[in-house]
Amino acid sequence: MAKVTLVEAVNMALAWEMANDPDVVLLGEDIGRNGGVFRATVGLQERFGPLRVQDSTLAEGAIAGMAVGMASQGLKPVAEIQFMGFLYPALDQIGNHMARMRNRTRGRLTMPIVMRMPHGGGIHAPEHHSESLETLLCHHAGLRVLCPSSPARAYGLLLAAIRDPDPVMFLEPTRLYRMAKQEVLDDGLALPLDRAFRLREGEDVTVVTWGAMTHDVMRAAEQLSLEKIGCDVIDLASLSPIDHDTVLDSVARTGRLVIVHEAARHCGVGAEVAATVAERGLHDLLAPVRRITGYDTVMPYFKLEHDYIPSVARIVDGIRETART
Amino acid sequence: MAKVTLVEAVNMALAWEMANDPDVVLLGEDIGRNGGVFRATVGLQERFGPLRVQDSTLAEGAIAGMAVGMASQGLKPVAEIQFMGFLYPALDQIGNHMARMRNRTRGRLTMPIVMRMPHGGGIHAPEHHSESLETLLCHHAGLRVLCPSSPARAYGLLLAAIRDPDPVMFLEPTRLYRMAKQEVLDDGLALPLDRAFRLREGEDVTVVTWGAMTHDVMRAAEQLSLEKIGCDVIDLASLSPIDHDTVLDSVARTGRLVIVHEAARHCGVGAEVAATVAERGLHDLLAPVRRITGYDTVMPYFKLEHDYIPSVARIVDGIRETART
Amino acid sequence: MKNVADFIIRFGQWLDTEGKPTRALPEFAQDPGEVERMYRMMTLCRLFDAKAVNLQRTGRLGTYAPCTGHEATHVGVGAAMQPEDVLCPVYREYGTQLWRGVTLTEILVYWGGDERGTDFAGPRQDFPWCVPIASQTPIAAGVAMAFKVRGEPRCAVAYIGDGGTSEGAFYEAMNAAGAQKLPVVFVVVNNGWAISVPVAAQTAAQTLAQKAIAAGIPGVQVDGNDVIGVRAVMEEALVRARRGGGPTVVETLTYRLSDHTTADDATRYRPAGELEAAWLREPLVRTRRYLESLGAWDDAREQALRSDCAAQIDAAVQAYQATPKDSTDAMFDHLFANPPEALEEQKDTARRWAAPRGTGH
Amino acid sequence: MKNVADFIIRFGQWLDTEGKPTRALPEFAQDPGEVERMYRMMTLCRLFDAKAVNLQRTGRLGTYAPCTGHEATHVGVGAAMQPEDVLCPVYREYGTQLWRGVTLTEILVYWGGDERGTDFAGPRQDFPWCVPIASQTPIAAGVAMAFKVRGEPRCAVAYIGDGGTSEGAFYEAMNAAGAQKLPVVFVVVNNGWAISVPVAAQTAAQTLAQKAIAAGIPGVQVDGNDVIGVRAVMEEALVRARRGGGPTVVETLTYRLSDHTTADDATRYRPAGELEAAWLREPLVRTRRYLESLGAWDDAREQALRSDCAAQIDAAVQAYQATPKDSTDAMFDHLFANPPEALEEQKDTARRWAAPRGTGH
Ligand SMILES: Cc1ncc(C[n+]2csc(CCOP(=O)(O)OP(=O)(O)O)c2C)c(N)n1
Ligand SMILES: Cc1ncc(C[n+]2csc(CCOP(=O)(O)OP(=O)(O)O)c2C)c(N)n1
Ligand SMILES: [Mg+2]
Ligand SMILES: [Mg+2]
Repeated sequence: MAKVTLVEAVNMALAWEMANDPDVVLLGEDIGRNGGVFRATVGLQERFGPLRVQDSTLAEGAIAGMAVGMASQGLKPVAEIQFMGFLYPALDQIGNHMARMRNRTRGRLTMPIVMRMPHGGGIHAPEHHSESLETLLCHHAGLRVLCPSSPARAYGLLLAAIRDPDPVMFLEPTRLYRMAKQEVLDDGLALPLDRAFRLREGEDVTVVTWGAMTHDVMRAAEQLSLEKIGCDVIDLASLSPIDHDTVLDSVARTGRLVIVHEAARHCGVGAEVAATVAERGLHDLLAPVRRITGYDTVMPYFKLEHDYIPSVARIVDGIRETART
Repeated sequence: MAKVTLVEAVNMALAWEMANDPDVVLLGEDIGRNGGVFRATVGLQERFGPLRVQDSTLAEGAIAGMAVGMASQGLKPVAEIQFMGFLYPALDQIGNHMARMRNRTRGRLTMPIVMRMPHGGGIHAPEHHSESLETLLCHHAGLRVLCPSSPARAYGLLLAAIRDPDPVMFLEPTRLYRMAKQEVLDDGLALPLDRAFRLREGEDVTVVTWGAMTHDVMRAAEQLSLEKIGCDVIDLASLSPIDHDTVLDSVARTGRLVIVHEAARHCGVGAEVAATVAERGLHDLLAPVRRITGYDTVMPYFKLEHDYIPSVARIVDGIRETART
Repeated sequence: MKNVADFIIRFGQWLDTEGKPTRALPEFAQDPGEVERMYRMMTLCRLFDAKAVNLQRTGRLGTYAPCTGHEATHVGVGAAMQPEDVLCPVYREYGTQLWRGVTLTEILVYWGGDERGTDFAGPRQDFPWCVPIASQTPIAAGVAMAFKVRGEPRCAVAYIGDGGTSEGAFYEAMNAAGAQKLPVVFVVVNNGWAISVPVAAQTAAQTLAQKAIAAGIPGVQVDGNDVIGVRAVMEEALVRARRGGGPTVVETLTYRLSDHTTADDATRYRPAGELEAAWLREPLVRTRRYLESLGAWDDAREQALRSDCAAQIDAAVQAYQATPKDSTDAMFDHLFANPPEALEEQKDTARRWAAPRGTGH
Repeated sequence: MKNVADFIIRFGQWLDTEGKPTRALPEFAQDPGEVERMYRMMTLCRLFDAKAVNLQRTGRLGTYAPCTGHEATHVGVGAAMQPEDVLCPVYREYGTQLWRGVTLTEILVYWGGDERGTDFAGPRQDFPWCVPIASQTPIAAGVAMAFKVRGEPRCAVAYIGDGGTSEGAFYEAMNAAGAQKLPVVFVVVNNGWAISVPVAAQTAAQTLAQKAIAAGIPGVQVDGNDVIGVRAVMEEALVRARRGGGPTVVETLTYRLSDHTTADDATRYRPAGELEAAWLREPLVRTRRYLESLGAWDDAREQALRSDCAAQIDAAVQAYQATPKDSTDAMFDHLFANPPEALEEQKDTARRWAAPRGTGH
């Protein structure tokens, strides 16, 4: 069993599925010869040829639109958007067609598409390269939105995403691409969709997070355990739909909820988690809900990005405050 | 004082501001000779000429991008997007430039822009003509998002939006365009930004809503008053930022919160309202928060649209349930 | 300075406004039966259009986009396509759709506000009407890419209007299709107007066919009221595409003889006389004249055709009006193959609060 | 079929790779002082580029987009513009920016990850670097529209790369500018590559200048390594635009002699020999040769210029490195003229949890 990084796990999953399903076709900017700007598709064009690993023209709208057309013919396009800040030109196709085609044709034309894209900041990248725009996708009914936080989850969820007969937005945390290696069995086994992962058990506070923040939350939980504050850490992983039951179960035990995400606070996905607990788990709450998030300002260019992204210290403090309320 | 519809109030506000500020320039599809598909700009090209009321090419991306360029030169563009479902091609300019330019140039280039667009369904329109996508805009720091629910508020808020030195997204509920007339004084007086409006006082349940749903909520409140259930109805009007204090004040009195909106539930703006109350007003809550919203499905084509849009009956029932919990 | 590239845009017409051939006609046009088939379909479109507008005016249909004036373009394109090709229409190309097997009833069900109208019994892989302007064009390129990946000799055909050519999506589609040599034809229906905006305000380009030059692909103009010409030009483009020769832009010059939709009032913006002048070039008369010149048409057949069309249309209207409103569940049932659990609860809520049946329009 | 429109794309070169005039030179090129000014700026760009790449490699700068190879294009464009024109750059056109008054320090501060680098002391109305490809082009059209509305004889100039021409935004901008006859020039810098994608994979168009034809506006190609040619062609386009003649597309043929950015490794994808061949056409040598032929340049002046540039660059690097990290407040203070109240609370939180100063890169 190989120890791999998250980006290598993505590559493994793509290779597995391409080898086993001739309908899987990759498209995107610089994904062929260059193997993608993060190297997620490295080696795949050599192995599967330029028709199955296509260097697209520089046009995200065309990439998404062509994915719609290809999917309608039964192919399973896996498209890469180079950075999430460049998702905008693809949103018309995603919102107006991909998310709706099955519904509006009453099941006649279906959209087995995966849109992969890097998510979040913290890698000292240029402007517009560090965005967390999951809300924009999550608000669209008809899409699934995933965000893995480890190589193994990236592998298993990407397989699940490609195999799912409906469109899945697959957000890959840039900060984790090469952060840590993990043993991942290349066995072609998918993880279940629509499920959160409980990463750590604790009795005092439920902490819900996803993506790169998962690692900061786990470090915070580690520190807090020294103070005898037990964190029940949930990696949401599926941002649409959300596995609310797992969150509610946990809150029923802990009575306290902290949500941590990198995206801006206003209308962030954290609001949906908080709102659902206020509806369905209110009487379990012993303390106010707390969101620890990016601010309602523009993700700063990299000199200030760590002033924006919630730090471990800020998370520790927030959880501690909630635990003590 | 004239009795006018909401769309006439929009026209009045545009005319007032154009007459008083030569920097105000309108642009959009079919807004000139045709006066806009909803007649919001009728008569304005005749009065102010084709350079100040510009029929744009059919390209929302260019409309938004040109607004950015014009604003950087000190003009005050007021752009119309013909229906909210056609906003997508403009989102790159809105998200990546309009919302950020002041910040990323440290105040050097500013964006005094208004983007007007019809919002919501209920008028038996074709597909993609009935969308409620306010979340997509609200999640972007750097924008203000307004949604008036009466002719007078449309007039006063549109003036405020045009005069504001930063970009404002102005959502006009299609269902209200011609629904009811109201006396509106054409006095050039703007309403304050960032403020909610309390439309009805009541002791039992706080009901937060905006746009066209405001009228259904008011009818529901009327019905419930016969059952001696008092609704404190708040028209949010400003969806970003949200006037949370007004909501929290009300919840502090009623102990109960119902949120009603037409947009899909998942990551709708209602989640932000609920989340904030779960954070800052939790101990005031005597009953679980309730959201009565559009479903997490695609806004149906018009035969089923009233199965989707919350009905007065559904709102009455929801509020009653919350009042009795 | 050195010339490094030059380009010519050509215009073709086969039948003039009187139905007289202006050049040698292609083989299919010499077969009266084939021309008759096209004429019959054009007539059906014209009569159906009037009925649909009437249904809307009398509150029995939603906003409707008429096709009157476009019949030669729509039928010519339909007749040139093969059944296994895939159509990506905009919203008014009924002639092509009917030719390919979409039914009048489906069209009415759709504009009656019901997604079931898009579940075509006939051309199962054709796309439904596409309201977000130009977005059908990259989709067509994608369909063509699937054909290329699978090595199938099929084509995608995307429609777009003159106004639609201003959207970047159209250009992206042409450019990607050119770069990847995809089997797709873009049919630009230049009917003079995009709602209230005339072509001259939409672009400085003197033809819309020349938009193709930006993508390095062939572009050609044809008289869009000449069904023979449209079919001839389309057949050539489709044959080339099927043989791996890549995409083409075909601009058909026609005129919107109606309002934009039933929600529009073209008298607000169209210059006096333009509509009347356009009626003199409309497509049905010249096709009929040509058929007559072949000795294949007369008043009696015209009468018979009209009553035949009327019967078809009446039957479709009846089937449409007999279609019960869809169930509330429908908006949930077709969203996902494997719906997330949470949607079940919302479906229950929706059932409980469904608007009383019998309402809706 | 009838020809209804024809188009020619022309290519111009004034100085060949040896610095020999290939045609009569414009007036400005006969003034050695003027040519020297351009050559000095090109040299500054070249030397600055090396320094910036070095700063990045040694961890003192963020990802940087080099300009080596593009100096003639960038300086030629800058020299053709008037100060009151407005530039909408992409991310590597330092030559134009420096000519217009942006400072080396501002460039470094920007790529050092700090928005303050965009608050140009010099050209106050120029746009900052634009990362979302092609999105600067509709903005430039909007700037030009403002000039038109106000009747000012000014121009907007937008850059775009060969890859960028595939984005619909570029086409929308050209088309809108053409339809509305706006004073804007689109400079397409064809440097052969868009990261790893060569032009031939980006479009089937044989030139990028012909993209203009789709918008009905003039398009012209020029040797982008010939600073005289670039300036001459740009001056013509700008004069026409200022006189109300509308937009132009100018394609400059050059080559990216560097990696795409410091985060890229071009050896992965560029065919062997291409880079070496391109170095034989690079822009500095020919300009120097031409200056020498005018008797206006020699090794001593070259040495003096180089040490002068080095001094400027060193001073800029020092100023950059002496720039303290911005305050945490900055991300709140510039978002709105009238910030919503709620933001104050977040600002306090941000202050409390700011990363320790001295970190950040
Ligand atoms: C993206 C988008 N923007 C705006 C509209 C509104 N709209 C509907 S049809 C139309 C004009 C289309 O004109 P054209 O492309 O010439 O087609 P025609 O109606 O003449 O067939 C407009 C602006 C839309 N449907 N989609
Ligand atoms: C909308 C968008 N998509 C993708 C990218 C990522 N990206 C940055 S530069 C680049 C290639 C640009 O090539 P070209 O336009 O030729 O400009 P050059 O870098 O050669 O100057 C790409 C794909 C981006 N910045 N913006
Ligand atoms: Mg048209
Ligand atoms: Mg390039």
